[in-house]
Amino acid sequence: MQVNERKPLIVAFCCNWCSYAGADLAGNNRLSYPADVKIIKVPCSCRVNPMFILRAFQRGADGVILCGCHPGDCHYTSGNYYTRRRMALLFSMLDYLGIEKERTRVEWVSAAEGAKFAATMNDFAQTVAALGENKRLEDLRCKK
Amino acid sequence: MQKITRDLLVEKAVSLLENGTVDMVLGWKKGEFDYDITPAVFADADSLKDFVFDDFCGANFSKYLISNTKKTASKVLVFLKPCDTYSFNQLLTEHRFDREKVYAVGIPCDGMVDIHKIRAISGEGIAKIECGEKITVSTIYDETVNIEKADVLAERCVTCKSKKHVAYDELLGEDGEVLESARFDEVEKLENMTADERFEFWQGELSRCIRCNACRDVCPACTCEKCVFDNPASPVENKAAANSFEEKMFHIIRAFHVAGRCTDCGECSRVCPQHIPLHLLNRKFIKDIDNFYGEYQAGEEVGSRAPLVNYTTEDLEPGEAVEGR
Amino acid sequence: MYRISTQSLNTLFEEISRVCTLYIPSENKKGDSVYTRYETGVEYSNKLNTVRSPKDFFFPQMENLMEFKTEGKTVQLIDIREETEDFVVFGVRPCDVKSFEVLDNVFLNEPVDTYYKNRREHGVIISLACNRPAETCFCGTFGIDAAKPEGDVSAWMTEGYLHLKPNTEKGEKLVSAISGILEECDDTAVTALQENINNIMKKLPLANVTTEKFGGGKTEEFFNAPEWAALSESCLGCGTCTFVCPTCQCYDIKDFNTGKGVIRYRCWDSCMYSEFTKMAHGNNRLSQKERFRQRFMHKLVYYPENNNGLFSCVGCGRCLAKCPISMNIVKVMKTLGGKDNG
Amino acid sequence: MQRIGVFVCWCGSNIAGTVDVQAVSEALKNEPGVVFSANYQYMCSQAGQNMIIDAVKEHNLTGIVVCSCSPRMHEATFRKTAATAGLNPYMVEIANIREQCSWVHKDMLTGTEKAIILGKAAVAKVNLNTPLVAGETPVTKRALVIGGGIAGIQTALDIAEAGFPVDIVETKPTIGGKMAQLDKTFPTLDCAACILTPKMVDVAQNENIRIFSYSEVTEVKGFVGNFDVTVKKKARYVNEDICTGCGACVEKCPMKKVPNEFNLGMDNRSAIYIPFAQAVPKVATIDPNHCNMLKNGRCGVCSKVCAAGAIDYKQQDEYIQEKYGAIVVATGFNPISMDKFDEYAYNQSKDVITSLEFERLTNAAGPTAGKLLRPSDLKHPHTIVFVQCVGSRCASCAEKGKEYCSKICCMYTAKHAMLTRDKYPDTEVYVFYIDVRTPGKSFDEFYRRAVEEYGVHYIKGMVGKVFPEGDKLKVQASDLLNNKQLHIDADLVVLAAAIEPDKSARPLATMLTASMDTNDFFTEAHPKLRPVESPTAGVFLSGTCQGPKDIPETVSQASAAAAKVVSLLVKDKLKGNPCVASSDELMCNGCSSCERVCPYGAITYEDKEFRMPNRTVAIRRVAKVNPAVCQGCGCCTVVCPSGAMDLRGFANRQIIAEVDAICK
Repeated sequence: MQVNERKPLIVAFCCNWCSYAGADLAGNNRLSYPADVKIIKVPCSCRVNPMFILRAFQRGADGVILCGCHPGDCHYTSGNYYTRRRMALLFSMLDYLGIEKERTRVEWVSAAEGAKFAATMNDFAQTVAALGENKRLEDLRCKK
Repeated sequence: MQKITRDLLVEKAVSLLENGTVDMVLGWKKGEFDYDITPAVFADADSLKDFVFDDFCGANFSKYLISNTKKTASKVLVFLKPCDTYSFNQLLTEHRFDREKVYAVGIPCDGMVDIHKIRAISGEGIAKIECGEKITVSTIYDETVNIEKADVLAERCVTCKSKKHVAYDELLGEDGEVLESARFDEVEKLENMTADERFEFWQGELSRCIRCNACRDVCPACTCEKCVFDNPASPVENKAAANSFEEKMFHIIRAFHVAGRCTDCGECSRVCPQHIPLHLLNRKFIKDIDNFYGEYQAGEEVGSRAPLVNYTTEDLEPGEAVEGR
Repeated sequence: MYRISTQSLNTLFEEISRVCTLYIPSENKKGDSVYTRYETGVEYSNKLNTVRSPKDFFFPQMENLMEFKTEGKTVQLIDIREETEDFVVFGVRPCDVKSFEVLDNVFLNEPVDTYYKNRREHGVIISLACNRPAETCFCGTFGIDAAKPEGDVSAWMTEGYLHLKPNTEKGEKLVSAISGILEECDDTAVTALQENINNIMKKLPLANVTTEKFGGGKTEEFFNAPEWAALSESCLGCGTCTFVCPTCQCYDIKDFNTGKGVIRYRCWDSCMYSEFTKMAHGNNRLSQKERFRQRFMHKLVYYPENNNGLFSCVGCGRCLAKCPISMNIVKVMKTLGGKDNG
Repeated sequence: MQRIGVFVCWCGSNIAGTVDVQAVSEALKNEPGVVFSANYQYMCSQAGQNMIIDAVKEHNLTGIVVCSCSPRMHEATFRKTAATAGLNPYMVEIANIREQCSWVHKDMLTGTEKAIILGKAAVAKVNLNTPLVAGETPVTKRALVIGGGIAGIQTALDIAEAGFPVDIVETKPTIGGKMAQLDKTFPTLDCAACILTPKMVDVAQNENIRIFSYSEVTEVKGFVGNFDVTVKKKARYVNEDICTGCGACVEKCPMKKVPNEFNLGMDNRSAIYIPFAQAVPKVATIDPNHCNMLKNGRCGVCSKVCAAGAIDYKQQDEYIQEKYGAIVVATGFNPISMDKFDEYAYNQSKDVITSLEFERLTNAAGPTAGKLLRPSDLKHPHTIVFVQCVGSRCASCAEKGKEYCSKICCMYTAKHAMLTRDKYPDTEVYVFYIDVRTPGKSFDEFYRRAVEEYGVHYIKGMVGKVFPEGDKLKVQASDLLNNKQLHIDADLVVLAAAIEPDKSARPLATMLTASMDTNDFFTEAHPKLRPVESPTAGVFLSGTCQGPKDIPETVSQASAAAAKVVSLLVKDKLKGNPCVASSDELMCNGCSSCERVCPYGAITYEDKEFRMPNRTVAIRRVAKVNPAVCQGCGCCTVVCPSGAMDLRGFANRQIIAEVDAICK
């Protein structure tokens, strides 16, 4: 493999009820997106601890995306509203520390939005690829 | 205005001990020098001879109430400066001690001084410090330096947010007002830098961290029975930062865990042996919270709902957060 | 004895750094003095103490020991040590120089800590007498002479000159390597300075703190002393005192799974921490009082008991300056040592 | 250490076509904990499941990883398999290498590489899995049906028939829904009222059924088996228990100029009204917006004429709280508004009507007593143009209409055309269509009869414009098959308006935490295998709230939903979801953050004694999670700074292990 063909690594946390199902629907409809995207299922976007996001970066992820039900549609009524606040603050803090804000994203993807899921992942993968390797939140020990 | 002196506080403490209102006093104890004051528990009038009160009494006693209220069947007397009262309320909101077991005496404060700033002016070898609007420092090298108190105020006092007590059973002297402070200026300055500059700034600051945990251990919001960074079962546990990632990780998580709960008391920056401006991380969250969700001052009211355990359906999206400030 | 004009200090640093890596105390942005790798432009700081002690050079806070890699069901062990090169540390204060002796007793006795030994052998210490001790200094309590620093090369800063006197083979070697810029001199100026320093030392506020009451064999006497409760009352349990201390030598060994292998590393531990020396059965010191007591008993009783009376404190005063609640070994010694102490 | 078995499914060629399944099972063999790894054509088949069972026994497996389709498909299947093999069902993890791998990646190398990583993540998670046992909660043996149309009626009847009490909540004063407004039903042409009203009577007479008409659901709390629902009974100013439905009040009411909703505003009713003769419950309702007595206290006629004394002008809205074990949503549909379709002149001419209005015009109980007359001048129309797909299949005009096919329009238009030609052979009938869709029993035969026997002019093409000129409606249309423009002078234009879910559905979905698609149709738990269940446990779907349907489909789905409800209600206890939060009391501070974010009120606090060093005791406030109430969202775990709160099945350690495995 050529050096400049380095594939970015993207961790996508998807809530079980909407976004994971949206990803399944993208699959059902054979809507492709880069294989760099690896999905971790969580019951709700509100299960995602900022620690998980930092951990992913530490371990070599170049981008982390969180997908949940649209605000108002949370299976658990309010989980994604808390997600929205937590991530707004976390992302703002990462930016404050000089870490590229484009490496983190929250998207609301419903179970019916297979196409949106695929489009979102394509777009995010492209954005992250353009940023290059994650240097500012890396742990060199994990990169050998 | 009634001048708050050491003798006034001791008198108050003695009378409360003697009339049985309290059986324990949290106060500042004299050290080896004029500045190295230790928070201490005084159990009787006799022990109060070592009680001091001056411009070095910065320590926030709120956190000590968690353990000390458990030790008494009566009440603990605590002296609270305005900023301490916010921490006091926040701890009550989180059910960390029994309000019934505390007798809180509010005392006005016109700012504490920073020995590090004094030493930078006087040099090493401080023999004596006389406090007042003008501070006189004499050294063992027979030098005397006069310093304006304003020049050596502790950083958190320079940007004091409130002279108002939000909790007390009894107030000595007069209460002040919530102030329009410039406490977010530094944060704004950083926000206005480029991402590269910010990265370099924080990389530089955080690289000095020696993970002594003083910031965490002094923090009145950090009252976990077991901190995630100490718990071997936790995936982030560590005793030292291996690299800049772990430095950032620690400080992001530390600040995040107190986001919406931090009263901006400034103890973290005060105790940092490496002078890392940790309050600028906490203040960033406070500023964002104010901007995103409406002004919120942790500890202003007991029982208020912290921004991270609250929401509205109209909150801004995380993608807008960086631009939204 | 040799000397060089203080105006040529940078020439000296340039010269040494030509021979090997040199670290000198230099002020950071916050006005604190820290050991900094010398390169042109780095300014020497005459501050008394660095924030972190020079023990970092031999016993760093974090050190990778080895690496394991797994391939299928086999484990491969990799020594990841890099060859240490010679280095010089300039401006080590007499107290800090003494701290190396405390550390050596721990790391160089059997079983020898080869990681430490390796660095120790490659390090050359240029010590520096203290012209202006601080109020927090109490090295005299432990028999350290601030006017007569030990180390591979001793140095004094007199009016206009830096005086150098090699003490060891390593020191001789270094001095001869840079002798081109040094001039030989007598010790008149240094003797005068020493006298001056000795006079100051007597006037220091902590000059009368003594170790008389402490030392090996005192466990019974102090272990159950009632004073520990009040002394440790407001201790936050942070590690500041242990991490700025030049003699604290406790560490923990941990594994870090990188996903591609395991890095075994050691890092400083602190007896103030709740997880310190936690074992399979649990923790043997459950309260902060016990942990606090451990620290001072170790410094004042256990260590001297095992090391011919050498105390594990050198009176540098860092903990006095840095403790968030201003509790420290001097207050402990004065409280436990009776009224006469100090 | 676990002993994990990995089973890679080919899913025929669905997975094996893009993923080298052999390579995946080989690669995963070396993962920590894995002692067995194999692949097979169809893991979900009996043979595949047996393979798992055999491997568990032979290799003493403690954990299972299945690399297959989405866990939403077969996680339950493989959990059962594990249970059969004697393992705890929660020792199974699925690596989704079909929907999220083989189906979205085309290249074998890429697919295989990703499948291995997903497999590794699942293995890493199973290594930390612990056996979980679901708690049990009692089931309230009562069902709630929201909506009293044919779907709600059928569901309620079937549940009641099985012996369980059912409540129907209907916003209108009567049950019956849209079907009550229809004239005849396709393809059999039997009269809608004749088949519906007996069912309405059955409902009224069934002892197990309560009807809350003129009511709405305002709050839903709780969870499957234990819903707490608040129903608002709007004040109808008539005591339902006393009113005999005699109609004297309706007759005497002086306010007779209220547009009649039941006839879609094509005639008027009085301020006190009974929507139609066969209404159930047959009681009067006062329309507070038009009643003079309620508006300004001047009238009171109805009260005077009511022999039973049922009128109560002081009646207030009443809130009823009830517990239910299951909830069925049957909120139905409405035709979309024609306001945005100016090209058809709906708002300009009374003679442009919707198909539902056409139903009322041909209905014997309708405004014209069943005579087909033009609304404008009550003349008999000689030329009628039916326009299909008005607002349906409207991909390019999403702001006006709907992208989907409304499904029922082809058939009812054929019905309308046929009935018109049957009753009025002198009338020319044109139907403009994009396609005619007639999949259904006897549907195509029905349509062919309309064309071949009744001489309806079916023209493929859309109507471009309708505009009134004189007493005619000028219709401009294209005939795509003959490639020409048509100009028709019509007397009546009938628009087959698209149908959309009732507006009440969206807020209801929020209350029920049931998900909806972008068109506001409720989402089913699985589009094929669980079509009448919503993804929210205990919430079922009946009728058009889930998607466009005709009557037979609606009724079959209604009965299916009822069957699902019954199979839930017959259980005395429900096994809960064991993936719930739990708090480590040794670490808990009792700070209350978790309690504040819990949407279910599942967290409470207690003061607990702890043994401390030196034989002392400390009392600390600690959190306790009620596992029956917790639904396992995990929100509390993140606000807990000490990490005392964790989620079983999705523990911090497990998720981090997955992150690590993916980022290796």
